[in-house]
Amino acid sequence: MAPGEPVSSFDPRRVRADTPLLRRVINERPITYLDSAASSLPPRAVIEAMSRYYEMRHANVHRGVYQTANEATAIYEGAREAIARFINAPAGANEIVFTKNATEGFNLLAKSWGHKNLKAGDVVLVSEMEHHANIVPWFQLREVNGIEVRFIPVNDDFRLDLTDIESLMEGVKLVSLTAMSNVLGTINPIKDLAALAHRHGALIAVDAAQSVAHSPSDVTDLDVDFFIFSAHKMLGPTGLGVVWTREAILDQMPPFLGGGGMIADVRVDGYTPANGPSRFEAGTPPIAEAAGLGAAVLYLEGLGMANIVEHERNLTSDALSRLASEFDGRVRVIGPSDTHSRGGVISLDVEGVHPHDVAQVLDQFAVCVRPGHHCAKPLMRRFNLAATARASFGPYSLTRDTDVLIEALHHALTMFG
Amino acid sequence: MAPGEPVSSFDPRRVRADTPLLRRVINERPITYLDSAASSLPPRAVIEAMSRYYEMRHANVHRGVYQTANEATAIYEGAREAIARFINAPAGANEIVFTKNATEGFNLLAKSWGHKNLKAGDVVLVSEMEHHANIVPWFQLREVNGIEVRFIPVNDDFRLDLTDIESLMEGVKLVSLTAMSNVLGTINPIKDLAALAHRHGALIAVDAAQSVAHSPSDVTDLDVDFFIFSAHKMLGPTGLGVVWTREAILDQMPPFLGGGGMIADVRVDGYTPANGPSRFEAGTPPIAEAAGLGAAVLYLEGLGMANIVEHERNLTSDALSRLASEFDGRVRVIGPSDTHSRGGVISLDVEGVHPHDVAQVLDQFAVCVRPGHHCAKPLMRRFNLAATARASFGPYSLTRDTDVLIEALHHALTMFG
Amino acid sequence: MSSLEDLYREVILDHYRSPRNRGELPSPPARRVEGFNPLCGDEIVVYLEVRDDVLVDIKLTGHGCSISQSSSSLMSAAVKGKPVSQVREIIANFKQLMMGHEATLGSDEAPTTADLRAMGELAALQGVVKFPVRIKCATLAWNTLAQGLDESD
Amino acid sequence: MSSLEDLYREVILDHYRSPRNRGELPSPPARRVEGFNPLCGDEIVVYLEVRDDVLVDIKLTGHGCSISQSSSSLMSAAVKGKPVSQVREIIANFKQLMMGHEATLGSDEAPTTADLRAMGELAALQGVVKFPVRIKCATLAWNTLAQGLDESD
Ligand SMILES: Cc1ncc(COP(=O)(O)O)c(C=O)c1O
Ligand SMILES: Cc1ncc(COP(=O)(O)O)c(C=O)c1O
Repeated sequence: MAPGEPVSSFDPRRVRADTPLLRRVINERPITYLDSAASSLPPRAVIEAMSRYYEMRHANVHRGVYQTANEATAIYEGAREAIARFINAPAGANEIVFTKNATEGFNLLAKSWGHKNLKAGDVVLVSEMEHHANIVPWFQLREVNGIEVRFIPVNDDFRLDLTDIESLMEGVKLVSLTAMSNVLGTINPIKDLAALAHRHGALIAVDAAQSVAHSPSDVTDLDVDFFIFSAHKMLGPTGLGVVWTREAILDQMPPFLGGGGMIADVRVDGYTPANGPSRFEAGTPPIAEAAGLGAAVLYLEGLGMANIVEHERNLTSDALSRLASEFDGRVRVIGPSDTHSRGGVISLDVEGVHPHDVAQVLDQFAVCVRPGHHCAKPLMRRFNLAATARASFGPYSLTRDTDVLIEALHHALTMFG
Repeated sequence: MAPGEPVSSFDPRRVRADTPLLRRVINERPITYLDSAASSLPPRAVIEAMSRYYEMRHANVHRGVYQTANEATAIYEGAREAIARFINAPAGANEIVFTKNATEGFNLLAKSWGHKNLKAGDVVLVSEMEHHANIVPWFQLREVNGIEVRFIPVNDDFRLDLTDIESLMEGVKLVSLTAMSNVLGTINPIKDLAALAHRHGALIAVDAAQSVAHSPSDVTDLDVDFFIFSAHKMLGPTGLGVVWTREAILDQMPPFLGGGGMIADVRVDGYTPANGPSRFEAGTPPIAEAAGLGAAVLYLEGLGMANIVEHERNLTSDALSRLASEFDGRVRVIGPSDTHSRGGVISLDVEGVHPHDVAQVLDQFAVCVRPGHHCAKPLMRRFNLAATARASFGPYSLTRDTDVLIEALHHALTMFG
Repeated sequence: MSSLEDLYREVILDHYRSPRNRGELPSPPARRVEGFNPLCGDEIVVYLEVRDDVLVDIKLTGHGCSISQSSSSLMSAAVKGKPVSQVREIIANFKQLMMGHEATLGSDEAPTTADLRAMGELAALQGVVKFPVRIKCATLAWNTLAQGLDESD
Repeated sequence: MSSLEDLYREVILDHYRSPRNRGELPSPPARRVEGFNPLCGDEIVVYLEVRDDVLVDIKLTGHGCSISQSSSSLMSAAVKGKPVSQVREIIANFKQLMMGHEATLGSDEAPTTADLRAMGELAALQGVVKFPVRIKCATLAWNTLAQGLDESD
């Protein structure tokens, strides 16, 4: 079964049965998990891959000669290969660097590639809908290098305002954009923007943290230059992130963190860094986490990314239309109101009820939504909001989850009305 | 039961029974795991704490209002408290920063504290027996700041040569030393060196990666300033490291990695970092790993660190005397030959047999030892070695492990003799 | 749903819907102090006017959840016109109340019924201690006020 | 213990104990190329002298495990005095042999018995493919030699 191809057997109820946490009962109700945008729920296969690793094969990787050390190394490097396949990396596993999360990935991008290649006045073009992970590292680089960080505005229809994009591209060396907003659900036209960036002689980095588990990822087809995401948002474990970049770029990037594993040689008077992804993987890496990620990739491939897209689009479409019709305009969706180029992340502004209180009331119904600025304060300011209450879907979500969400929202409105 | 106090019930066979990996059979022999210095084997309690976390409580931490998010946050912050207790941090959990491993910890130290507080000509004093994790970050800082990295020499008896320490201290702003060498097993007199450093107006950082699971850690009593280690060497999981430092120092350290979770505010024109440990924990942290580390601390406290010290000292003493008597000098220990101030890390130089081949032959006996430079190339150069074959003990080790090691070493000598 | 009603008592919802002492004071003479909860984005501005060691006036602006808003409103009603020393006492008592969760786990500092009665309407916030993440919401205004008083010393 | 003896065949131990073509060549005229395995610290220096497209002489120094040492010794014996084109062929064949592990998993490039016979003593290194971490040891000298030939082009 090729990754990304629909299989008729996709059944969210089976995914649900595979996911131990969904059996949790809270306040005498079964859990309604609507916070996959913050972190997804791993299936049993992922949890067991890690337990089995610790029970049977745990050892430090590299340099080991004995059996379990070889097995641990094979698991770790196997995860690299699985990820390379999953995102269709043109030169395979040699282009995959493991970090601790997507955020470290953006720091690696800014502090290694950016520090070397950008100088005062060079522009990094981000957007108003970026997560702090794709903003703060650039601000930090600005303090050091004097680069300019420029923001693509977001329209009132919650999409990038690309009217002036040609003039915004002036002086841009890197475009760094989210593939899908973790607040609005908006999916950005990355392929077009990659072509645009390249036409202007710039590179493009993609924040795939939100998109990677909810649509097929093909870095070759998108023709992008960096692709960064976290394992814990794709049914995998915490403690592991991924940076993909072209081999030719990776080879030219200076080291970032220093220590064991990233060197070719160390003398008392200096050191020589290693080649390949290891140069960026100082210290004992997240080995068990790689075992988990490898299993998560297999699981997602088994479901079929195209099936997931279709399933989540149906859920989103149903939820958006019911949210629009049920509440007489008292519940506003902060994001595109149709399912064209948008994913299953639904931010809500509930009239007269603060998002914190929305989430609190929903918790009594065992509904898990996240209140807050979602690490996107510039976007919040853009829409004059302090926070939203965000519901988001995963492959295990069902229309029933939306039912409970709506029931609980009614209760919140009554309570504070 | 107070941490560090011996309990009469300590029984390595029980620890063994608690450790699933030790049931592994390789080449028709039960595994003889002698590589705890590279990574320790987690007991079932640690593995299950993580599985249970994923099955019952997984959610992203902070900002969540719903039940499982609260539970996940409590687990994560609970691990911080457990560690603070375990190392006796004077101001508690507020002094504990979680990183991805000890190596990231040293990078945080060099790139945040060091970058701010050290200038050209200032000296960081390390030793010839340091792990690359405590060398390369200083070399990297030297490239940026022009600091001097000075090495305390190592004597022929495998201990720090402190004869000229007073003159070595000239210009030193930070002493950064390993508590226990991961090659020699040598335990350094940290408490004395802390007093010395402070007398010279310098701070002292301790690489506790090797010592933390093999002796009681008391940062208050040692009177040190930084204490850095990894969870995976103390029966905990991969993907998690710890930096302790005094609250007053932490408060003055500038941010390191930028992103979500480490900010107080982000505007399109700049950002304000958060206070406390969060300032250094950008992005989704290693939550499940913290659950594992919390369980590891409980487990170690249950065994009693003083019991572990005694047990491993007995094993080491027995192994050293048998290695000395059995091989007619053909097996040389690269490290102190008595158990005074040395731990259970035993590096071997086997006459006529390259460490790689030693490890390979030993693997046939299911004996796990590590060949290589152990990320301590300056030390290897000092003793004119390319590599050693290193055996190391854990709380689950038994004299039987030494029996098999010796049997296998005889085989290697015969084979290559 | 009993615990939810524990949190959102009528008094709290009332102060949320109709906050007391909302607005600004000219500063100077009033002092202006900002409080901020980075985790949820709640912001509060406290204006306080102290004359002859008496908190003669207090006003509040800002935005936040029902707990932070009602807590600040309840606070303003409780402290307005009181001598500063007594305001400090009320702040201390309130903080004690918010620590109830830990206090009841084995210390003798749990608030007694008499204590609670002395707090008047403020006691309505007692339910917050069962929701540890919300304690920061409830204490935001109080910490900001305390900071304002300290700055004036 | 059969697989251990698979790895450490007599030929290998013999070349390890008595390495052929050990030493240095004056350079120039010889070319001097260094090889390095950062993972285990093995180092090798290959001296090669090419005249009229023939590898007229080769010498080796360095240190490493029995596999890397015997492989370099076996290599030197196999290539010395051969035309460069043939040396390249031997290198390619050897690399093929080292990929045997993957090759036998479903491709048709596994070495045949005829291939192996053609390799002579070198075939003794075939056991290495069952120990994937040691493949780098076996190929170190070969990669260094290939690099030396390339640099001369
Ligand atoms: C003494 C010492 N310091 C630092 C480290 C680095 O630890 P990690 O690889 O977990 O970052 C190690 C372990 O390899 C070590 O033995
Ligand atoms: C769009 C986006 N980018 C980046 C991140 C950061 O991911 P992590 O916290 O795993 O580093 C997130 C998740 O919070 C996100 O939603």
